[in-house]
Amino acid sequence: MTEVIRSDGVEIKKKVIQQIILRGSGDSKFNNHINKSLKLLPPSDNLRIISNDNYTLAKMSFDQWNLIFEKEIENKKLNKILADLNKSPLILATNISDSQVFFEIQGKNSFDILNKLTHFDFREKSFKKSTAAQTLLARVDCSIFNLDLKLLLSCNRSFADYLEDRLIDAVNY
Amino acid sequence: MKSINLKKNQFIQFHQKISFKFDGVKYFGYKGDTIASALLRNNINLVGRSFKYHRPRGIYTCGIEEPNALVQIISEYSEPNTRATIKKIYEGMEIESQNRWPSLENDFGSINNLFSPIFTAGFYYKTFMGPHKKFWKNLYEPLIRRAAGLGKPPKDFKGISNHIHHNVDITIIGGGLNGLLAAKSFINSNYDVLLIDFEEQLGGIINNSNKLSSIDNKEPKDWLKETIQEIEDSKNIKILKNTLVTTYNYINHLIAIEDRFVGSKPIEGKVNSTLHKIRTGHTILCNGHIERFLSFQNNDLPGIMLSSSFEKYMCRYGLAPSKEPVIFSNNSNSNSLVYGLIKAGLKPKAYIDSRSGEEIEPNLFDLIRKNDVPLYTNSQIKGAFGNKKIEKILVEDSSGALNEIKCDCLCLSGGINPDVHLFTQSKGLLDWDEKDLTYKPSKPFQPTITLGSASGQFNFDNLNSDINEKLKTFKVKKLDVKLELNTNTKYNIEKLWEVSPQKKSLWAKSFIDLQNDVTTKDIRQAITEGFDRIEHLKRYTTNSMGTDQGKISSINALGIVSDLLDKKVNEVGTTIYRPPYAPLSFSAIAGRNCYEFYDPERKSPIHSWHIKNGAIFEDVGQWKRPWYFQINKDESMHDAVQRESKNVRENAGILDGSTLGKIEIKGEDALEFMNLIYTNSFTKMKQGSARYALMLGEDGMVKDDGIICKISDQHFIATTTTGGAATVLGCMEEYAQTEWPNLKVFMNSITEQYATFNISGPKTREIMKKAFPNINFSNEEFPFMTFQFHEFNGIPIRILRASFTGELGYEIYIPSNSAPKIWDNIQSVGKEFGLAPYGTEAMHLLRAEKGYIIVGQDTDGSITPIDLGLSWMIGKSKKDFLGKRSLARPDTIREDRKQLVGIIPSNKADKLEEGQHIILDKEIKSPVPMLGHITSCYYSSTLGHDFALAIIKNGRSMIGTKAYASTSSMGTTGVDIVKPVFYDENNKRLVS
Amino acid sequence: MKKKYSIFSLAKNALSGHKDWPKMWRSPEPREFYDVIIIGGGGHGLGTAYYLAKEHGLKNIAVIEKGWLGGGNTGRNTTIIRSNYLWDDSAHLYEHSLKLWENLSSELNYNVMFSQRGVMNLAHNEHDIKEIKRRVSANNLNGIDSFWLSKEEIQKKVPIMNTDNLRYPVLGASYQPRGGVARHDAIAWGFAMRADEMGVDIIQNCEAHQIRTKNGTIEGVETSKGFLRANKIGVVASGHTGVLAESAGIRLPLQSKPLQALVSEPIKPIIDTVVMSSAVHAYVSQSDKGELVIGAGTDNYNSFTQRGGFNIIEDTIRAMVELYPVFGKMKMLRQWGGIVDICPDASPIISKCDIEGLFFNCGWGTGGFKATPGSANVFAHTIAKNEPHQINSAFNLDRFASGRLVDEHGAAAVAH
Amino acid sequence: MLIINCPYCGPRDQSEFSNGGEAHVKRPDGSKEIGDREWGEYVFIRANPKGLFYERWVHTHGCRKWFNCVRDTSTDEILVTYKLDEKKPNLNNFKSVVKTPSGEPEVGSGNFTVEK
Repeated sequence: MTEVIRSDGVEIKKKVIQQIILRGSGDSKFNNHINKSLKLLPPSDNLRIISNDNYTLAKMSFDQWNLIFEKEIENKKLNKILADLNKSPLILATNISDSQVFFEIQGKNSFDILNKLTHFDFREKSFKKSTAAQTLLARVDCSIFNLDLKLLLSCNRSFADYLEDRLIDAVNY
Repeated sequence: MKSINLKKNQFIQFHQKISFKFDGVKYFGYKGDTIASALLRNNINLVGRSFKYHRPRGIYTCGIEEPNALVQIISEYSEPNTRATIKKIYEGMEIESQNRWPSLENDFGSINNLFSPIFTAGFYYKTFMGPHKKFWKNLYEPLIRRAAGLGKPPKDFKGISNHIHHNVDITIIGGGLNGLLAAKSFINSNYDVLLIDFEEQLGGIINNSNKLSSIDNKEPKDWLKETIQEIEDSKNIKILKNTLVTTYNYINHLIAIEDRFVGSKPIEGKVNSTLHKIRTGHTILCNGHIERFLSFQNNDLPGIMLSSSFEKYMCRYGLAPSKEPVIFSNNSNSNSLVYGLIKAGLKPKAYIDSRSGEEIEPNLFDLIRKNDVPLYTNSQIKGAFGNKKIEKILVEDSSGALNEIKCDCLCLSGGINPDVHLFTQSKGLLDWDEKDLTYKPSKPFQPTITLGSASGQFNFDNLNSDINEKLKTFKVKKLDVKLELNTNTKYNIEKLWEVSPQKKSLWAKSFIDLQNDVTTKDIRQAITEGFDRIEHLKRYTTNSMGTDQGKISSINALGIVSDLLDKKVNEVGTTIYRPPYAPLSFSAIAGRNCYEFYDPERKSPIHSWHIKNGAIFEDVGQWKRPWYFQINKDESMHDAVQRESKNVRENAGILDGSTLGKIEIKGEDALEFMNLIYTNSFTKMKQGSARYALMLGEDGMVKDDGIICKISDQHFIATTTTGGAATVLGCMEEYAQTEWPNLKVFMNSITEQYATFNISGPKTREIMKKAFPNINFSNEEFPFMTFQFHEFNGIPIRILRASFTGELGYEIYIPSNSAPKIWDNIQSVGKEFGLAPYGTEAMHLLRAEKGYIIVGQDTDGSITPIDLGLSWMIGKSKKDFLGKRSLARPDTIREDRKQLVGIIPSNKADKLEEGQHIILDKEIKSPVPMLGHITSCYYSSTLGHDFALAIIKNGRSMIGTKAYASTSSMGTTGVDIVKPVFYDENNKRLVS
Repeated sequence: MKKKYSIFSLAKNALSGHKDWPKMWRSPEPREFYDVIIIGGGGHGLGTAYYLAKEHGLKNIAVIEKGWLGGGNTGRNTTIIRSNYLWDDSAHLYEHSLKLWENLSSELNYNVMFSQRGVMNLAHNEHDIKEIKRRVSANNLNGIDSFWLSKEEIQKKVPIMNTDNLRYPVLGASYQPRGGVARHDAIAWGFAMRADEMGVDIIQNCEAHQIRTKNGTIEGVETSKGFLRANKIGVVASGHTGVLAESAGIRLPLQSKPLQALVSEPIKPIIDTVVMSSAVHAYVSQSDKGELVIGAGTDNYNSFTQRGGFNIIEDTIRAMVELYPVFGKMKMLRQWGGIVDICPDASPIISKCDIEGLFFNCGWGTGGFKATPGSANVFAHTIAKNEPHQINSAFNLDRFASGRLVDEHGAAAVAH
Repeated sequence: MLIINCPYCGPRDQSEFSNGGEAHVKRPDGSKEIGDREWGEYVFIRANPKGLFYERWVHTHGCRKWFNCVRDTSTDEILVTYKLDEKKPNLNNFKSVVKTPSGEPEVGSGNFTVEK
């Protein structure tokens, strides 16, 4: 966790968060299997987030879920969860922990800053708490997770430096 | 022009003097003044020279519709074409007039006025053709270009502007009376509202005119203050001031620009303008109206201005440009100016009205009678005269007699037009109103509401009912505001577009477009020549094509044309109103998305190592890839590339291949899907093996290539070219979802999950054994084109034995976060074996020696696998794959298609050039038939001479013959056509 | 009576207050039958009628236009003229057009203001360099003037260009000295005037609704001014050609997309050549009135609204302010869109079809204006002779079945 | 900039989407015999109507899913978006704004400003 910038009403930190992509049909058999191994029933409607104290599971589209480990676990344990999920032919799990960089954004001015970089509508009525979205931020593909106290923003690692500079620039200007 | 200050004004700080320079001379204005109001205070009205005839021009309006007063702001990077009527002054400001040489007073260009009878509409289409076409390029055009253009080019400027996106339910454009009333009804409702006004203070006509005497029995100023406070306190309404909405795009998408330094010099390093990009559910247009002028002889003389502008200078800027202006009008709108003058203790020199006596409003009649102002009804001004400023006017009164009136200022009013620019940008339709003689909004196409004078309501009597009716759908509280007017008049206008000059003269000019010097005579000439459609007329005469886009005159032109053609104005139509509403700064459009942020620089996981070790980078799409490595500052690219490639042939080299695309294909039907996408057949492929594969477009042409690793029939990993990564993934997803939805298959991009290090060279095996001691790299255990999963210090890695250089090689796939450690380890282990990094240029050289193609360089979208000699990669038994059917089309099975061959210079010492063509003629006498072109060519230290790959007609059958290669100096070089492989033809080194 | 335009005719008419200039073209009501009807009153359509009358002696011709002459793409483009195309077929076609441009003003005795100030295509990466060097070599061997310019040579011709501290630095450029810009309205009005003089009926506000055929041969066209019978019909209506072809049962491989452009406020001369940059897809020249004429990219969806998204303008301008720092303090005066009809191989269709007497000239994408006289010339030949001219033989309709395409994607310098 | 209602993510700005041209075009089964002309028409020819147009979009910078859409190309008005596996919506409940056979609409083309 490194600090990117702290200014009035906004604080941005950069984190490496482990993440697994789950692909499958999303029918009840699929959901139950995940529930069995993660003790977490996947959300049913699109872009919803369900989390317990060690995982956060977001349904990004009708055949893709992102499993996010906010609390870091050792790789061995992660690989075990991965193998366990892949046991069932219904679930296709892939570890993408190294491919993305996460930014954690907090503070009352967070949305004013992000409005300088994206057209996305952050108003409460179109981006409720515990929902996710994939959109463009400063022309970079990003996933945004609207968690209760904070906002998690992730992008591919090769764009991370550029996005970090743009976030800092949006706070300064 | 003798102006007078009106100190009782809330907007101008008369106690705060400001000095500024205009054309080198120092003047004083006050805080809150625009350049125009400050110049008028100093009795300066000559501010510029017109575009074509270089006639003297003065300040004509008090707003954004200004056609004449465009100045250059020297103190701001000499920004050209700035409206003096908008730009506020600040201490030490330096301003220059435009389009005149040597000076404003005496401009050499005014000689054009002398020749003006010849320079009428479209004269340049009929001349400048003789005596020879060289004259146009070397004489006429340079002359025209130097005379044309208004301002001088600005200085280089790297500005800071930012973009702010808004998502709102309601956007109210215009903070005048109607805008404020609309905003009031939304206070604390559950609508997100944005109120935008172009001025520094909200209020519109409340501040700018004398029309209103009281609102809800309060002084307009007090009501305004209260209302603004109420709106500012409301949680759901945001106000943007100094912000002009320039563009109204489809599906309610607005662009507006905010000036962040109004009345002060922009500070370096601070944001000087903001572009607001607004997505709104509904738009409420209450941006008011614009007064239009009238055409008569010399209606362009400095000292002539619009009557509502004169009134705005009095109310808004506390300044009467003249103590006793003459007023000429054909409508009731200029009544409030008379009222304003008298209230300020002044009075008009004369009031001339084209309407008959009975039509004059009674209270205006009394006001004029009581203050014994000379009144001329049923009268018209035949002309204005004076040297560089108005000195007298010639009035033809009701009896037809001509009266000469001396005056220093003439206020005109030809009627008012609703400001329909934004409404038509929203693709709404207009309709001509025969009574009010103007175009009014009629049929909207988007959720657009127009209120007040912007909707063509020029009277105040049904203000409440109009707003309540139009806001009904929002179920907000009803309005019931009580208004009292100073000149309680119903809007009344009589048709008058033009007054013909007193005496016929070739030089008499009555202007219809002030900025582009278009006269009413030009319009008549255009119609006689057949340009009677309004769009033709505009382009032939350049009417309303200036920076003001004819805001105060384009309707007049329609009136004149409809009279000339004897057609209703609706049949004449209008030209299309194009965005932006007013010129929009390039820097604001660019925002922060330029200079260092123009495009991301995508970096591989070991980018910092490359920088520290002398890498020179090349742009490949958005990626930065090491092109070559310099061992010292003055090693040339050629030497570096020869060193790197030689080292791979003799010892071992390592390349960072992380930028290549990597796609994981998983699912029950993965095998069937892969067989459909790629040309190869993967059915009989063993698990743990890899195969080089081609992907075609449906037209049968090569689109991308890569290595396919088969983990199982349900799990493949495909690599793609760097440039092709996004398109290959996109294509796979498209076909999986739209053509073969029944196949259970999923694709994930894992490009950034793994770094990829390609190590190759004779000593690779020793290096790998030392770097990864627990892995058996023997040929038997680890054959060519197979891959294995291993764990190294707890990190899951995958090693694939493949090579693009033709040497023994391995591709190591490592989770990106752990890549730097393993890279450093391999570097240190490999040192003793002469391991060195190499870049893309050396890779291109080495693969070309082996005859391996690079998609996008050796192919250009018109090359099939057969042309490349890769027909062995086509799964003959497969029933279908992308592009299969196209491979059997007449033009694709032609024998003499262009095919891949090798080229070497007949004389080994000769050079070859990339992009040159292969021809059969020794001497080039163009046009020369070409067989094809050199796609890749390099000097090879292994071969000791230049060599190249080329795509030429009938290539394979020409192997063994001679031809010529063209050179960039139009010479030729003798070449031999050979097989496209120059090194280890039977791949001994690959498989040992 | 042949109209004569010169400084002397201007002076003579000035004395009488310019009242007795002759009408540029009559606006007759359509006759019942014509030998040839041209559908589309743009530069290509009017030029075709001109050459049919002048070079093939046909007299009974009509040009029908649904709006006003030159109101389509002729009046909306960025007026760039060049012939440095890659493939031989395209190079010969555009060179044929450039040669006609070079003495069009004197042939029409109407100044089309063709200013041969050179056209530059910038290279911003290694891939661009390879592609441009190949095109320059092909141009030279096809007899077309084309040179490779180093960065220093570019700097000399365009002093306002910042070549180095850019995200994608300028590495060099191709340059065609004979290329340049012209006044787009003038070529439409010039062709219309001279065609009218030779008896061609030019009928505006006459919209073609339905092409009528009888067992495989052309009969005529239903229009808003009634049914007009004809032996031959040439459809040259850009985006609408596909719609009309459909009415005759012919499917054309056209896709109509918005292409946007803009002009800046007029300033004194700052750039004397045309600079095109396909990597950041933005191209610029300065009109004689002093406005910078800037072309942007196409939107990626089909539309006939002659409008596009603001993001396209943003992408072009943010490249421009970096490439030319002097643009930082300049302002956009006006922004508009045209409809470019694009073929899959980004090359035009100038061809007969299965229906006897029905001919199509369309698919010009972003290359229409520069081809105006050349396209009109060879299309007139194709219609008169019922056989394509050698120059346009490759641009036939059945190349899409045989697969013998002329793939000019790179050359159009606009990413579409 | 259009607003496109992605069936999975809801209404989003057009910059998140890529266009896929005409919808409901079935790829001929490669294994069966098909003439050159017919195959050439599948590869190169797509409808290009001025008026109501069945087209495909993909939410490239979002959920990356393809979906169909009915849009009036003479005004850019999007009438409805629907999933790939849903039935082709019948259009008679959409009032056609087309006035002239060449598809010029009453209002919304932006090509003229005064009612004809």
